[in-house]
Amino acid sequence: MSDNDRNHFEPRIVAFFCNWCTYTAADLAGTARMTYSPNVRVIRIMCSGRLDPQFVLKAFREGADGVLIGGCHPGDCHYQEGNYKALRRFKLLKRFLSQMGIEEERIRLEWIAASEGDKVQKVINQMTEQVRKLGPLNLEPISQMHPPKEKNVKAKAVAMAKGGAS
Amino acid sequence: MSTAKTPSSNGKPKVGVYVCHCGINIAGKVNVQETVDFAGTLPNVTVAREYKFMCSDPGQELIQKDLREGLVDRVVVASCSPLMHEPTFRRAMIAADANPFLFQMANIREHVSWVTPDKGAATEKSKALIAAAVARIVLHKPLEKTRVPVNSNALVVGGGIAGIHAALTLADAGRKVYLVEKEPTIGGHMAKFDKTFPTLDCSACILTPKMSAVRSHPNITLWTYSEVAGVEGFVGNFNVKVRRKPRYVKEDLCVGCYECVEACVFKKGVTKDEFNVGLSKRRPIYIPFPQATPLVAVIDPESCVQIKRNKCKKTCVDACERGAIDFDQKEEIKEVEVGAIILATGFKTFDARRISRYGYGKYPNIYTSLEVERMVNAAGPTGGEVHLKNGEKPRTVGIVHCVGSRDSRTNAYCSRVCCMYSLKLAHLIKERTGAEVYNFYIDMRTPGKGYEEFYEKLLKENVHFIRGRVAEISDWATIPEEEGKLVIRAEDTLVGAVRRIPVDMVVLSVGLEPHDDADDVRRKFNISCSHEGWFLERHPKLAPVSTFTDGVFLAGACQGPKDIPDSVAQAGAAAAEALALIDKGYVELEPNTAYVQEEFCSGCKTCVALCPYSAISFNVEKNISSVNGALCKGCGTCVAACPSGALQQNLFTDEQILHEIEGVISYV
Amino acid sequence: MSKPKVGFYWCASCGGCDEVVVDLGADILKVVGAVDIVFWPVAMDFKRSDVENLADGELAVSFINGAVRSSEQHEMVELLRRKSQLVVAFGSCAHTGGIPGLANLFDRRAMFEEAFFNVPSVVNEEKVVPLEEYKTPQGIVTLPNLWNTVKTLDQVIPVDYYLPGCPPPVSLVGEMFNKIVKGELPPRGSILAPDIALCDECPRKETKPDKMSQKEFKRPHEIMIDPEKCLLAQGLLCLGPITRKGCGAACTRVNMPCTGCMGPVSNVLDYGMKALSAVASLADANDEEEIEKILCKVVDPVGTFYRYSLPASLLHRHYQPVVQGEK
Amino acid sequence: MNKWQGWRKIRYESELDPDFASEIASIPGGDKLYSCIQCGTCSGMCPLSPYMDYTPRQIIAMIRAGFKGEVLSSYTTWLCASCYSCTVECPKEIKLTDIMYAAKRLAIRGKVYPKRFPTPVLAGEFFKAVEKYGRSSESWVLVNLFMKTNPLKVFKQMGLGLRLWSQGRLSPKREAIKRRDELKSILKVLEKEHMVKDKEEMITAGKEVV
Amino acid sequence: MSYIYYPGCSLKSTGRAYEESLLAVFAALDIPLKELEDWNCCGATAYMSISELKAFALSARNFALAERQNGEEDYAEMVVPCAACYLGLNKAHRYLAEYPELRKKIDRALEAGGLKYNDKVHVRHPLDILVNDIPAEKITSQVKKPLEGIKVACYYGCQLVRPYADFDDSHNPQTMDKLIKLLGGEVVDWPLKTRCCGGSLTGTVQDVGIRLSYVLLAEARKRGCDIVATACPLCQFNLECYQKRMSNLYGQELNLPVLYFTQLMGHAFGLESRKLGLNRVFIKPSRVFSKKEGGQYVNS
Repeated sequence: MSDNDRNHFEPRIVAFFCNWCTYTAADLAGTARMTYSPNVRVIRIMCSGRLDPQFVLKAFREGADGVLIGGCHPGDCHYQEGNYKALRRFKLLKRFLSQMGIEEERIRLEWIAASEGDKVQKVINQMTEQVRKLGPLNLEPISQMHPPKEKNVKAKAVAMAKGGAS
Repeated sequence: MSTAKTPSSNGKPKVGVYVCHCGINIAGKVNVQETVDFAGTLPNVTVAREYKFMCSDPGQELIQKDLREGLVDRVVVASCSPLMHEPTFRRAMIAADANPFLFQMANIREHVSWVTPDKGAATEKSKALIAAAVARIVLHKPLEKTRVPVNSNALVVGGGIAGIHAALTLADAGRKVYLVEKEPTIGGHMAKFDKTFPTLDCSACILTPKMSAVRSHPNITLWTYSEVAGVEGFVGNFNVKVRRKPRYVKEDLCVGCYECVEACVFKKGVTKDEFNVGLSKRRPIYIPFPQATPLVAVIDPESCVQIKRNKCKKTCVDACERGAIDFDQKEEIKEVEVGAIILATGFKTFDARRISRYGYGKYPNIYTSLEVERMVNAAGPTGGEVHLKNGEKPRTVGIVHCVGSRDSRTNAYCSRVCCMYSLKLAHLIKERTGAEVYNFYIDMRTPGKGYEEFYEKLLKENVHFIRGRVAEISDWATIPEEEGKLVIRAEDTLVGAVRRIPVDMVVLSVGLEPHDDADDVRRKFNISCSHEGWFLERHPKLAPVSTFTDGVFLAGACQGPKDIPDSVAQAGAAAAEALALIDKGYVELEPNTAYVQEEFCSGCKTCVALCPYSAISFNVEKNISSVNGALCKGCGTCVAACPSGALQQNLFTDEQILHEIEGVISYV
Repeated sequence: MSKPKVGFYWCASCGGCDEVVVDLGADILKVVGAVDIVFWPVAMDFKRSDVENLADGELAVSFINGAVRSSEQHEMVELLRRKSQLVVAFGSCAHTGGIPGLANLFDRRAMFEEAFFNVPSVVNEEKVVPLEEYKTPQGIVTLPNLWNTVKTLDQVIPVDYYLPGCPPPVSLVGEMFNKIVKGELPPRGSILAPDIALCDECPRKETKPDKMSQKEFKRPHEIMIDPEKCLLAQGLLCLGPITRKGCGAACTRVNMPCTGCMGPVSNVLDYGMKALSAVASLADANDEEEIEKILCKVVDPVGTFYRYSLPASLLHRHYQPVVQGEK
Repeated sequence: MNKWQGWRKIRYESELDPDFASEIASIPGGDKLYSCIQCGTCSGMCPLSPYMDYTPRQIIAMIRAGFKGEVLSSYTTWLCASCYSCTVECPKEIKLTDIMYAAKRLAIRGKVYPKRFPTPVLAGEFFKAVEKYGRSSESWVLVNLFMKTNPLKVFKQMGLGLRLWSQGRLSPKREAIKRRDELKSILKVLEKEHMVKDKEEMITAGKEVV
Repeated sequence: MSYIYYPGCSLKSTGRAYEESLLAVFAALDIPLKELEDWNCCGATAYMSISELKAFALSARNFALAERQNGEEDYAEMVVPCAACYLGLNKAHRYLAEYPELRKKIDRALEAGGLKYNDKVHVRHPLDILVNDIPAEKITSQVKKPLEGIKVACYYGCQLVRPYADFDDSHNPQTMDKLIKLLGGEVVDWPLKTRCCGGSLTGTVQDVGIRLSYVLLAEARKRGCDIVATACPLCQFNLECYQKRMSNLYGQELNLPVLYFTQLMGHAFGLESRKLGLNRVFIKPSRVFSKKEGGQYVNS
């Protein structure tokens, strides 16, 4: 999959789908055996409002060529307004990315209801083709990070212990 | 074959990966062996196995054995969607004395094998999803579900046959039921029918006893002429506001004696009678029909002179000896607590005006099936007589099937009941008038007990069946025999020729559609709709009466077109599901709630206003935010916003998701 | 016993970090009393050979400020790393790239063009640009190579401690010296500042309303700033909630919104993204157009959210696709 | 047609063309063809179906079953007046009119259309005129049509023609556009391309994909 | 707003009266029309039977020319009176937007001719414009001789409202009815508004084609119509020019004037009949007009 040759470029797209609408719609697409391109890998979150913009950059940094975010249609959020909050962050994120020179087709927010299996298929196919046209996202590697992992280990350990207890 | 390593004992996580074949559902596309071998190479994985059906008992035992023997302490199952089997495997974890949240699913069926044409690509994608699950599960922590008690009352919305049946079932089981109906009476569409197919038993005879049972049941609170105004809370603990529209007649005083109706200053009907679908007119004060439940008069504010212009002799008030009429009645909001909700809001019929080539609304003798239902009803506007606008009996009648159905421009689906009710109407019309009856159909659909036999009966009654969808209905006569008639043009597809059939009367068998306000209703109850606008069930086969919102169930045609037997069966099922929920006494909430890591919270308050459930409050003493776990529903919006990462969400911590991202990309 | 030897060095920076050492005031005497400063090009006349002549590890601590963006700086920090037991990334630039790091929005060619041709005050008719090597009759003159990308110190050499801030607050500097002298340093890799956001010590914290959401963001010149009230609640883009405390709320005390020089707290992976997420979350609108309207007041997202940390961000720099086969 | 003529009313699978349906379906939106439920709305709406040898519905069924010879040589397609009533009313949104065009074009390319039938001739004359001049001159198209199909008719139509001429509604003048070269170069690009693909083109197109 | 006028081949020959009356009426209403420079055939029915691709290319060239002529304006509003051209162009407009494969080919072809199409064209029928763009008062204010008492059969024909037009119902359209009512005429309920007149079959397969036209007229007669209003040059031609042949074939004297709706408008506006091409019709409407107007109308 690391073959980045222009002619045989297979884009890697990370998708964040909300549990109630888009993830369910993707399940429906499966149940209905709607085939689509295999380039998108879905990470389930409970609500598109959980999407932290850090995740998007993390995905790009790890080698994703595109990021797709799926949430419920406006007014349909299982958590009332989470999708609107996703939209707020997405709007600003998109502007930020274009300022950083990253093509706007590499990130996409779609409202897909639980019944719209066909839309999952359509959006994934479209996005795969769009990103394929753009070619791979070759970020400049961050040469070294020193010290690599030791940093703040202790603080994080504390944080995790706390979280588990609640 | 499986790769099992010796259990490590240095305190590092021991992850077991179990890949399911799901028969050939997965194995037909994904190279299971290759994914298992791959999983075995991932960090922290101590066991990687495969099995034909992981969700089966032996499959679960495979996991449980590894857990008990200490080979693994956390589990990844690569199989179907977590929405399908996550509860199954979590139960298996519990049975093996493991914490159910040290578990993660990789969805390689719905998201991979069923949607990926290429085998190689499917295998690679499966590996990526497994790698992601393994990467995140290392960070999973044991969690506990919280238990919340369930209110034992139930709410049923809609008083048609489905709602009535569900309410009675729950009430008979000893539960308190609130039945809310937006019309002035319960009964729904069924109350309008004359006979029911295929048995031809009288609709009123079987329905009215159930209606009065509702009225008299000590456990049922019936609110007609009312609508649900808002729903708050969650499974087991809903808080529902019901808006009771003023009927200007005191329900507890009125005995339904009709004196007020007779006394109304209008001696004749002035407004289209809703119950007779516009075939007759009613007065401003009225009782929908003699068996209306509750048998209480209602005043229509749109046509009552007193209410509209405040000047009327108010003869109705004088006529009512019990003093039940009250022009000062105001809208009332009732608030109730319930544990479960059943939606049985039904359907509306297709508006035949939308198909202009059928001439409904233009030519006088074209009726919809519901209008004919009223016409053939002995209690209806014509006393059961079928006649034309000029009072004559029709000698030829054409029944047009699939009006608005099976057409991608209107409703693409089959409305499921029209074939059968068309047969019923054909029979009744022939019985009442002796007319020649022509049925124009695309396909005859009679799958039901006694249905095909009914079709055969009609064939023997010499009703004509023409296989062809009607192209056009007009008064365009081309030969003398057609003069003054309605001409139906259709291809007789079995003959292969176009036919023109002159008739006196046309019945349009209109399809079923979701109510206009279905979208508002579903928003209120936070459930989904299918493309067509029907309420969406949780699973078409395995959870046909549940919705994606726990505690909200579906009954009858609001979920999709249904005939009476199916509606009643589904209503019973919904009532049983609601009872199962209520009788358990408590619900367990997913522990995916947000929590504050206090030492990192600077008290910036970014999160407080973001929570739609007011679960976050500001602790003035500590000067930091705190989350009320009982109110938190686990969306994680606050977590995404928290500027110092002090807020985290169980099962979806930043770390876990970041690891998942690494996993999904870095391996393979 | 001889006093431990320490060195100071500056890379791409403004000199403010060196200045802050002097700002210790009388306390500097204690420092000088406790250690031997053997290298400090800004303050005293040392030569590179002075460092080269030290034994490996002979320096107890090197305090390096500034981002790394040239071959010379690279050589120097590697040299200091070799000679030092501990390296402290001193100040925002060394820590997260700092203001010089904003150069990562451009590439080297664009910067040269700007600096040597386009700036209005420059008169350069012959289009002279500095070359790395130039032959003169006297011999070859060389200049260090300027990198296309600015890097943080830890992207170049291993770093033991970080002292954030632009410049680091005097109090934290003093505290650090104390800890070094007493040998009470926390685990390696630590950031030598409290791990909690600025709001915690901001004097305006009490004035925060419960609902922090905003219908409109404002820029400081657009309003009369209330000197008491939470700046964010006034609609100003104060990054206090995202930024590590330790400065004593120096800016917000004087009516200036925090711009984030102290960097993120340890739970945050990418400062700018977290800032972006928090700020966008405050936009009080659900309608797409209205959201746009509110957020358009964030005029320069990169400059706002990554003023001090672009090189440390996950994207690292403005995107320049690395084209395959074009070497 | 009353006399029994011994027609064989059976079709063997080997006589049929299984690819015919996909040829027709290669037009834009053509895949709707497969959704036909044989309801007959098209035939019922069609003002010309009484005159057709197969009703439009039957044509669809025959296309799907592979009755290529029968469809391409039938009069049905050439009787289609393109009134689009079938297309508008089809509940499955099948573009029947487009399918009729597709069949016509395949018939012309395969030279299996009813030769002396006037509609294909008219189409051909019209096509030639536009190809050459960019516009059609109704008088010339009609004259050529009658000359080619039934020269006697020219005289039959003469009276009408003269009346029209006297009212200025018909003129022997050739209508033409100014930039004929521009049009020619546009059309030339499409010379070898067709919207409905025949079997060989389908195979080559398939090869491109693989 | 100004409109670009696409006449099509018929409006320059058999349908000249349509063009004349259309221009006269639009001028009276002060709506500027500019003829599309160097327009070509739209690629209609007969052409499509041979090569659909080229037919689309023909339409596309017209679009590209319209855009060029329109200059910087947002959308070129292209007025197409001929029903066949209207359908052909509208179909091309729709298909070029919907089918990228097709679009690619057409773009390539246009490029060879040095042209480019940017989707900045709206295809409009005069009926659409008169009813939806022009306020009703503007039309009524022009009416000098209302069509009082004249029973009109509004004949839209098939291709005008099907299947790509969205300004009216495809089975029971209303725009022309509205217009005739504004002119004071009486609209007769007539179920054959959109039934095909036979199109070019009247010329090719005459026994079928002429019968199709005949049933329309026979029904109009039966319903007491005085006059048939059309919006298509071919319909007008078929319904009018073959009436004599119909009388011979079916033994019924029809003698029913068939006018373009624009001619009726022009007449009601009191425009000179020569300007409306009323001199070019076989069956003179003067009988109908003069009857209703007490003989005031002077036949030209």
